[in-house]
Amino acid sequence: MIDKVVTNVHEALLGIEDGMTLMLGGFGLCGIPENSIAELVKKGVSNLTCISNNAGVDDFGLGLLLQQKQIKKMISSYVGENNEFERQMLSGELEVDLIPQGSLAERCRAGGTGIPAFFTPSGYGTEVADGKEVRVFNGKPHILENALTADFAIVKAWKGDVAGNLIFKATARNFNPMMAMAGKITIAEVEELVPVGKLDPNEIHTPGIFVQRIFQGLYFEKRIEQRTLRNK
Amino acid sequence: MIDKVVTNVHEALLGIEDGMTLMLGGFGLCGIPENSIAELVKKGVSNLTCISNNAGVDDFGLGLLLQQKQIKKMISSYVGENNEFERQMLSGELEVDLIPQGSLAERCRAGGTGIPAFFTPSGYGTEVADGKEVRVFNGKPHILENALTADFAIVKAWKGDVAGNLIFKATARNFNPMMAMAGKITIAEVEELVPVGKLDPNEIHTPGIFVQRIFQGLYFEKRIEQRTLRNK
Amino acid sequence: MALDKDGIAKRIAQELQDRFYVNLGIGIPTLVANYIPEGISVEFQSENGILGMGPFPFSGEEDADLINAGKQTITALNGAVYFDSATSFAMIRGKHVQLTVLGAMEVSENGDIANWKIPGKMVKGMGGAMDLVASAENIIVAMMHTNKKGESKLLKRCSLPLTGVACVKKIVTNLAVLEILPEGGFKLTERAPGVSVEEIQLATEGKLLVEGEIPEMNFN
Amino acid sequence: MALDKDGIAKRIAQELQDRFYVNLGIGIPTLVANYIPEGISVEFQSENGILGMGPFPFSGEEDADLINAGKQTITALNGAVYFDSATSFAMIRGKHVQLTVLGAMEVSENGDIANWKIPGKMVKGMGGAMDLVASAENIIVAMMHTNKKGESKLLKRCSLPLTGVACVKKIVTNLAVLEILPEGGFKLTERAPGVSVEEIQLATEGKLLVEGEIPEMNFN
Repeated sequence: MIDKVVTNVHEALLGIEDGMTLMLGGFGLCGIPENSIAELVKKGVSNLTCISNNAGVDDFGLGLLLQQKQIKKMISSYVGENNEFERQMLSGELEVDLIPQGSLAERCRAGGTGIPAFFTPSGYGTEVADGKEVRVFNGKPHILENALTADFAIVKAWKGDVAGNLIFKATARNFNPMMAMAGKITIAEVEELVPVGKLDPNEIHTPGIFVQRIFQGLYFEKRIEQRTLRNK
Repeated sequence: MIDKVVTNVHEALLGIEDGMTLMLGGFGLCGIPENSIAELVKKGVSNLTCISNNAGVDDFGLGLLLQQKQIKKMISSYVGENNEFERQMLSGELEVDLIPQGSLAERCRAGGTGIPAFFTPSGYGTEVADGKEVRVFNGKPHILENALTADFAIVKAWKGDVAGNLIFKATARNFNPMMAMAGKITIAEVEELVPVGKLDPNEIHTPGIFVQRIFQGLYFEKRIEQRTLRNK
Repeated sequence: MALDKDGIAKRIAQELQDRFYVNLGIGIPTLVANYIPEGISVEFQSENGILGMGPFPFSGEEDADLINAGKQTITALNGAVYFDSATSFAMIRGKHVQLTVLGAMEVSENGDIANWKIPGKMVKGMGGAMDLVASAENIIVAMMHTNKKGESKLLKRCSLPLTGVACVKKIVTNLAVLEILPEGGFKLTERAPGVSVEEIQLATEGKLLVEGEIPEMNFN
Repeated sequence: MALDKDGIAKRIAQELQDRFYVNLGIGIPTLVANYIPEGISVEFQSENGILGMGPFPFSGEEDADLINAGKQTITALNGAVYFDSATSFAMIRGKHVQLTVLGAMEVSENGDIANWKIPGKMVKGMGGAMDLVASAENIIVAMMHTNKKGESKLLKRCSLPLTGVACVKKIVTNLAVLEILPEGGFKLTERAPGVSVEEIQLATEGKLLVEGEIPEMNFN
């Protein structure tokens, strides 16, 4: 067994430098690496390119890095619900590459999988296809999309073991598994760090081979973006 | 909940006709749909194109269909351990398309995923690349591989529920999940068919949306190809 | 009388068929789940990673780890399953989802749709919409017939950046149900109760095709 | 004296480094797992879907659902994980596996390898070998220096259909350890105990580079 445990978030994020490309798991505020984002703010690294489906809200998630102007470029599929983001983007302070959600997921997976490019119908005929090769398969036009990789991928899991095997909870899984595959170095923060042998090998979502560092997160606010309820 | 249960293997395989393309899960004899293979022999359908990583052994697995000359073409990665197969192939009775195991897995996944083609380094410079487009990414040549789909995909799972959600056991998972995605109609035979709600939604390997028919297998020989032991 | 949002959702719910897997977009489409016709089984997929989505939770039972693509807290039904985003779009791109219902800012008479960007003003991103419209065999747009300024959203050509080309088959608005013909044009098939063909014509900039008597929507 | 298969495996085991994920092919490579140097942690991947492969099971404990890529019954170590074939080759193609050891019928002096087909005679298929050699950064070939007829397997050019081009970096045979130079050629780095450079030269058809004194393999 190869031990991936680091003692804290500070150690986990060693080596992240200005100008690097990071992938961050999560969908909205669900399944985001809260401990690592806080540490990135504390570290003050800047000029980051962040690949993340969303950009958080003004005062949580990646919004915290946006406030500190640490992000140079965002690669996302949906960035609503964040006024500071919209301001920086419309003013041109922030570069933004918006790509279809399915293509984002597949491009991250491709990056981790050694597939440099693939054809997809998503985005054909739209500005997403600008400058991209178009080819018809089965009578339908497709565009060629390239793989995405990152210097560091930072993911958040529910449970993880010492060997880096991860299990996510419910819809907090989302982009985390693909990004875990696509990071040159992948960091996992977990709600519960367990000894090897504690996780059923049949129930693991991300095999430890994709994870280089794992640590026990100290706090998880797990903020809810849209608390919607029904009446009893 | 959409109920996918059919009462038996006969009903499950209705609609499979001469000349069709089938995908069959399994690696060697591990995780193969034994009940369905027996029924295919009984049905006597012929001129089949079978996509399966292996071709069974002479008297088990797909070897049973080969004996009856029901297979016109095999698409596989490794076909050793089967004399009748080798005989039919070398004599030209059987068409064989051998493709790298990773490309086979990825091509099935692509077929189920709406990705018509992707680039891979596997097979570049070999006869696998004959007639295929070559393109260099990051200084390394890759070949373009197309998606595979099938009229029917037949998979074998450990547990499955009425909605078609599947859990595989250990290394019997292998090609089953990708093939389940790539069948126009996907049939799952399971060791244990359970009511909905019995499987943890976090532990399912193949979501029921990929499965059109599910049935309780009646017997599973689960033959071991290479029984290797160590001494106490 | 023109329909309200629930009326639109209710009419779209009539399009659900037994054994359909359905993806509902944010806004009006989400409401469709409240009006599933009796006697049929459908399952809702949300592209952030759940199949078998249930109703909103009761107070105190909400779980930050269990949301839909609109980031709303939800519940999971018996038989539900969670999966990652790549698998989710495998379902969508691979045509395993039978029906997609989504909102739009504009639809053109050849089935183009625009719903993700107003240059220089609003740029929220396309989310999963481009994948959904590029792949679904069966797309219904749920929207108001006109925008806040009273301008038609059913156009000859979309003025906004496109989400997808020639993909919309059916539109349900507060005024009407319309099909988009393969050769182009909005074919009027139903009127909202009490809404006249003239009103619909007035609110439609693109080519409207009216053949024979147009029935009112039936909500029985 | 030339090495036996276990000797080759033992020598290759010295190439294992701490924290390596390793894929071992069928045959001699499988034996490498028996000689892991003390004090290092490595994990074995088998491409049919397991990471953390353990030794063969005791009699009565074998499980038909738990095999390796050679279809042999195995066990799983603590911390093991099972996965599907697409994920398995994601590990391989995505360069997450640090070392691949596999057998060969022929290797050429520019690093080409042939190990899956003898036209008209033997066609077992490439299995995962083409993916492994196309992707691994670090490939060691484990094989006998000559075939059953006594002909060299280290050639100027492979005569059999290729498995991969210019990919092999190191070869360990019953006679020697050799590195393949970027500019081509087999550079002799170690001799099997008691085997002379002349014997190795005689058994090598391709260009053999011998610089200075060639040490014997060290098995301490």
